[in-house]
Formats: sequence, C-alpha cells, structure tokens
Amino acid sequence: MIKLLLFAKLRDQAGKQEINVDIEGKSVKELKRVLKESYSFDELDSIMVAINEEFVNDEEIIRKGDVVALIPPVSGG
Amino acid sequence: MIKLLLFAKLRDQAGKQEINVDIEGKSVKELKRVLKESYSFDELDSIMVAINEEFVNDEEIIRKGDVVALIPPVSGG
Amino acid sequence: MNRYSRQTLFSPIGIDGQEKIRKKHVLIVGMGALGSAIAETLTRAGVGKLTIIDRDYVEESNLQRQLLYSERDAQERVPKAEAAKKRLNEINQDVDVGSIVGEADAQLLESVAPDMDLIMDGTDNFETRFIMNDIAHKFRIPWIFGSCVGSFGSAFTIIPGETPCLQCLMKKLPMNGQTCDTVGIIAPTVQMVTAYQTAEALKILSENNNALRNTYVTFDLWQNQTLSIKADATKNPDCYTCGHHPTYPNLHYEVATKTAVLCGRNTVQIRPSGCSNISIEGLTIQWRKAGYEVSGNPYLVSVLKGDYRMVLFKDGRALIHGTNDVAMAKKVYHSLIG
Amino acid sequence: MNRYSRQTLFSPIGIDGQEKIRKKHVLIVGMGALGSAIAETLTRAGVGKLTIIDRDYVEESNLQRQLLYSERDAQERVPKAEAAKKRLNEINQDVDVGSIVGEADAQLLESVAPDMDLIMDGTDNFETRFIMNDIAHKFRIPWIFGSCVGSFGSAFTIIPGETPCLQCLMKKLPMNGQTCDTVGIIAPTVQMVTAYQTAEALKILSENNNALRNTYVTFDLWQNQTLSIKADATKNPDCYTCGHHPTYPNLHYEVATKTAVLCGRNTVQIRPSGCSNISIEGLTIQWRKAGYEVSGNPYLVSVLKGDYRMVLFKDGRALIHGTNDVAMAKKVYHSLIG
Repeated sequence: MIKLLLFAKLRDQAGKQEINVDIEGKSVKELKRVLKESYSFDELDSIMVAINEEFVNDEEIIRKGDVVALIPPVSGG
Repeated sequence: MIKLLLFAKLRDQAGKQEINVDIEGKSVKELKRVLKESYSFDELDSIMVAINEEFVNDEEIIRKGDVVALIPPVSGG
Repeated sequence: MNRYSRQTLFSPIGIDGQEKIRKKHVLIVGMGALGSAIAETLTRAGVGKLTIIDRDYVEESNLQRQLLYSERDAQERVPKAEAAKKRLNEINQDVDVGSIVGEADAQLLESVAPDMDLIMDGTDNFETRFIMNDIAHKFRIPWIFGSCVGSFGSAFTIIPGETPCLQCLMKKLPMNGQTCDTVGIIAPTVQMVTAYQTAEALKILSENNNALRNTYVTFDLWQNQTLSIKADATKNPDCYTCGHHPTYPNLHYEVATKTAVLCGRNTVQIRPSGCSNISIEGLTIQWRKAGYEVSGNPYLVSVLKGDYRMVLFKDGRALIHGTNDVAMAKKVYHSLIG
Repeated sequence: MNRYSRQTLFSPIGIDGQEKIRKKHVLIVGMGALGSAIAETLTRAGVGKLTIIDRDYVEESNLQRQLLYSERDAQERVPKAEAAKKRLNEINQDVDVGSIVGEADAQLLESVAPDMDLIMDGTDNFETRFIMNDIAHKFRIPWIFGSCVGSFGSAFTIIPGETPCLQCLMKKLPMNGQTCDTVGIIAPTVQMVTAYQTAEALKILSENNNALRNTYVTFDLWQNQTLSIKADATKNPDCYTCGHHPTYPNLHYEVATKTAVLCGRNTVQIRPSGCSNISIEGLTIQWRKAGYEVSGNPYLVSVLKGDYRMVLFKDGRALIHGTNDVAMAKKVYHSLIG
C-alpha cells in the first residue's frame, strides 16, 4: 500500500488527511484514474503530485515506501 | 558519526549549518561537554536539544542514525 | 541607530544590502490580503520604489485579513491601490509608491514591467498569474508566486532561466473554485504565505540569491503540516513560457480570456481560453457548501452572488447578469471560480 | 456577506466559532513586533476584548517591522500601547481595546490575568516570559510563546495541565544576548512567528483545541529550514510552575529581578535572580559583532548603547549609567542581554 497525503479540497472530499492506495509499481497517471473512480476526485489534471517531496510528471512510477502528496492549486490571495 | 543541526548563534559560531561529531552511544550531557571544548560554544545549559524532532534531557543516549538539533532560545520579539 | 538598524544588523543584509534594497523597484499585482501585507513589509523594509495595481475597492469583508485598510476605507469604498498608498506614505515617506487603479491585464503589465527588479504575486486568480508568468519571462524579471485559501497556502519563487515556471508546475489553468469566497480564509494563512514571499523578496532585493529556497513550499496551518517540495523535474524544455522557443501565449489576444458587454441585457459574457479546466459538478458542490443558491442542468449551472447571477456553461463560458461593468463581472467570476 | 464572512466560511470556525471568538478576552504582553502583529490579527478577526501592555514608546527603528505604527507615532514618541489602540480602533471599533502603558511585572500581570481567556507573548525578554508562564499556570490560562531574532524564530503553545511549560523546556532563564539589538531582525521572521501564534490563538478562541499543534516549531527563513519538535518528554512532574506542587517562583519578590535607583549617580542597578545564566565572554563577542563599543576585564564588561553605558558583572548584576528611570534602564538591559 502507498500512503497518500491529501491537501485542501481533496482532504475535505476524502474526509481524511491520508489514504492508503494499492498502487505500487503503477504510474501517477494510473493513480489519478483510480482516484477519480474510487474517490470521485475531480479536476485531477490540475493537481500537482509530489513523490517524497519532489514534484513528478504523470509517467513517474510509484514504488514501495514512497510517500505521495496530492496538492491542488488554490487561487485565493 | 552523528549529524548535528545548528541554529541561530551556534550556526554563526561554527560557521556552518551542520557538523558531524563522534558521539554515538554517549549522553547529551557528554555531547555538550565535547561541544564546549571543541567548538567553544558557551551557555550550553540553556540550549535545547532535540533528537529526531523530539526534545530530550541531558541523560538521553545518542544512537546511530540519530539526527540531533541544537536550538538556542532567542529573546527577541 | 537609524530606521533600518535592525535590518542592517542582520548580517546577510548589512549596510550594503540595505543600499541595494533602496535602489530596487518592485511591482505588486493585486492589493488584497497578500498584496497589502507584502506592500507593508517592503515599505517598512525601505525598498526604493513600489508600484501597486488593483482593480477593486475596499469592502467590509476585506477588513478581517487585509492589512493597511481601515473601516473608513470600506465605508468610503476607496480603491484599494489608493487606500494602500495613503497608509504606506504614513508608514514610510521615503518609499516612492505608485498606484494604479485598474485591471492587471497583459497590456498594462507589459507597459510597466520593463522598469521592475521584482514582481510580487498579490492576485486572487490564475488568469492574472499566468499573464504575470509570461511577462516575467519575457522581461527576465524574478517573480514570487503565492496563494492561499482556508488554512492552506503555497509559495514559490520563479527565476527566469533557472527555475521551472508556473506553466511547468501547473500545466493547465486551474479553475477548481478554491477561492476565499467559497472556502473562506483565516488571516494567519495570509501572514505565513507573505512571510515566505517577503523573505524571498528580501534575498533577491539585497542580492543574496544564493539563499533562495528553491522549493515549492506548501502548508496547512490548521492541520499543522508543512511540505517543502523540489520542483526541478517539472521544468519543461519545450514550455511556451520558459522553454527554448517561448511564445508567451498568455500575452496574445487569441488566448486571453475574452469579455463582452451584452447590450441592453445588463450582462457581461466571459469566455476563458481553450486550455481551461472546468468541472461544473465540482464547482456546484463547492458553491452549495459555501451557502450560495445554485441551480442547474447538465449543460449549465446558475449561482446567485449578492446582486449578481452567474450562469456557467460546460465549455467554461459564463454570463454575469446584473452589470454592464466588465471589471465587476470579472471580480464575480474570479471570486467563484478562481 | 458580512465583515467576518471569509472567516465563518472556513468550516472549522463557522458561525458558531465566530460567536465564541467574539466572547473572548485576550491579553497581549508587549507591543513590539510580535505584539503589534498579533493585536492587528486578533482585532481584524473580531475578538471581543483585547488588553495590551507595553512600557515603551514608538521609535524610528521600530518602524521597519512593527505593524500599526506610523512615522508620526515615532516623531511624537507616542507610547506603543496608546498608538496601537488608536490604530486598532480605526481598524475595528467593535473590539474593546484596553491599553496599559507600564511594566508587565508580576504585580500588574496578577491583577489583570484573572479575566483572560488567553495570553499572547509579544515581549522581548525571558524575564517577563517566565513571569507570564507562572501567571498562566496559577490562573490556568493558555498562553502562546513566540520569539525571534534575525531570520530565526520559534513558537509554542502552553496549556496548563497538559503541555510542558516554559520552565520545563528551558530549565534556566536564558541570557545569551540573542536580541534584535545585537543580531538584528527581518520583518518576515516576525510575520512567520505571529502566523504560528495567531493560528493557534484562533483554535483556542474558537474552541478547536483538538487542532492545536502540540509541537515546538522553530524555523530559519534565510536558511529555509523548519522543525516541528515534540516536547512531551521535557514535562517535569516536579516543576515549580506546572508540576504537582507549584510555587510559581517568578511571582515572588525574592526571585524577581531587583532594580534600584542609585541616588545622585544617575544610575540604575539591575540584579537578576539566582537562576540566571550569563557568559560575559559570549556577550562581549556578540556586542562587538553588532558594532557596540565594548571594554572590560575578567570581572566585568562595559558597553555603550546610545546615551547609556551598561556595566555588567560576572554575577549578572548590571549598572545602567545615564538614567534614573527604571523602565528605561530595563529596556537597555533587555535589549542587550535578552
């Protein structure tokens, strides 16, 4: 299982700060698909994904022990 | 070797953010003695010591892999 | 001991750094919560010139988090750029403050940018930020992104030719409805974002670029979390803004958000560019949660905000009913969508 | 949408939380950089009552980082508590602001504390903080520590009966000369400390204590570091302040710092309590680095600060030459020692 840290809107939608997802060895793109289906997160295209405190692209493969953070841009100011 | 993170005045005195000290298996008290002798840090009594992001007392033993942070209280405001 | 003695005593700045700060000209785009706090800090720090831009006037609901403004400014509906300038002059008359009451569109920003040493993000919408991003790269000026809602905020320093740009980071214009009008904001969140932004600003202005953060910082003050994220891998060599062959798409009319007053209907139409990213369902949930009256069908959603009604179509086009004023219409649009 | 709409839209506060905030009374001790920023935030947030204490007046060198104050306040040397109250009233007249121009000693704090729901640390010295720590525990009032110099700052929320107290954390009164007068300060450091402090304050005032941080947070904004440190292990069951048999040592005359005007000599003597922790060598290095004129011998050190000369003896006793005013003498003393 991979630990996902959720921020802002995603946290409200999931009702928690962290979720565990069985996504080892899969890509970030695949993760987004799973999240859309299982958690009905929307606008996943504009969410920034960090693995171990480093932003990655959709092609990146998620490995055992990785901590994935999902960060939605917010516009306020 | 144990990694020490330095803050505020200590950083200026040592001229760097981090130093490595051979202090495995020794106590925090012993660490303070070594620092006083080798780096001429003063007022070590009022410096707060955290091991792995947790404050500890002088009796605590420092173990392999620990990261030690030395935090001097500052009074400004 | 003089006015800046505590800042020159800080050894990475010193007397030399203070002199450098005094010679710099900074542009602040947007004088809401972030912009007003940034302006106050840089004015107190003794920057040479400050140019501030805002299209809006002070309202009662701003006072909870926006520095510089008083109850009287809200009662008299003083334009923010003017109210801010007045207070900044009381704080430090040595700082030359230029205020522009107007829309920070591509044309205005292109006209003022060439003079600037640094651009600070005080805006509340990504449409303007994407324009700022292009402007900063076209004129090779550092700019410091900041944004926040609720207890959640982010900051990132963008140096043309070095760091990834906003386009690299976000790929598409985010329009997810996470605004202060939909999920609220607490003042400490603003302070923390501006602390990150102004610390980076002082490094750039005092020419200590080697001390820059180099990470995207994001935090949640209510949940007690802070992340500092490396962003290098997102830098896209083919990026239209910061890549090898830039076209600065957000500065071109065909990409810009279009507005049109619909004559005789007391309505303004707003049409964002093709690369937007809207989910009517997501926005509807968000607006309902925030207490707005919302109705709709699979093709459009209608939401009531004060005296205005916004009808948003699936393709991103919006009609703002109740005004002929483009600036007011855009304000309503950005406050609901981002 | 009303004045606090953006704060009530933030769901952990909401309408109920806002009503709770409106009923609370907060004491801010010290109206320098931290105190003025905290006061502005809590006033904008709509707290019911605010009592602010400061012994000092506004000076030019404050303006670089202290909110609320203008050039005019410095020119007229207005007491900080009065200058702050005037500006806070302009910002939000619904907040009942009480100002006290005076020394926040044990006697004064004991007289005002019983009414308070929360005490905020806006002071610049540990002598006062140790008194606040005792007061907070004696009356079981939460208090929020904050301090900073340079680009380095810390904050910690102390809840009597739950968390360790300042005495548990620091053991001895720190007197290491790390002050804004010796190593300087940049404004973003202040903003970040107060962002941490006021976020915690809003949790307590809106009765969301379950969201409290529970760690000692410390950061360096120039070095781009943040640490969040668990402090539970420092809680001492025998602590004289927060332990099983408290004596509140800092509230007793025999422990308090003593001052005496030396008649006919235009000098004030300051004698700290026995538990102080002074290194003349360390302080000398620090003062020289900050550019002060310093001379001395193995038994004492003499340092010139503006119109005053301080002579500090090895046992911690100090003579401040050039004044008969105890408040002024203490100000000089704390600005150099901490």
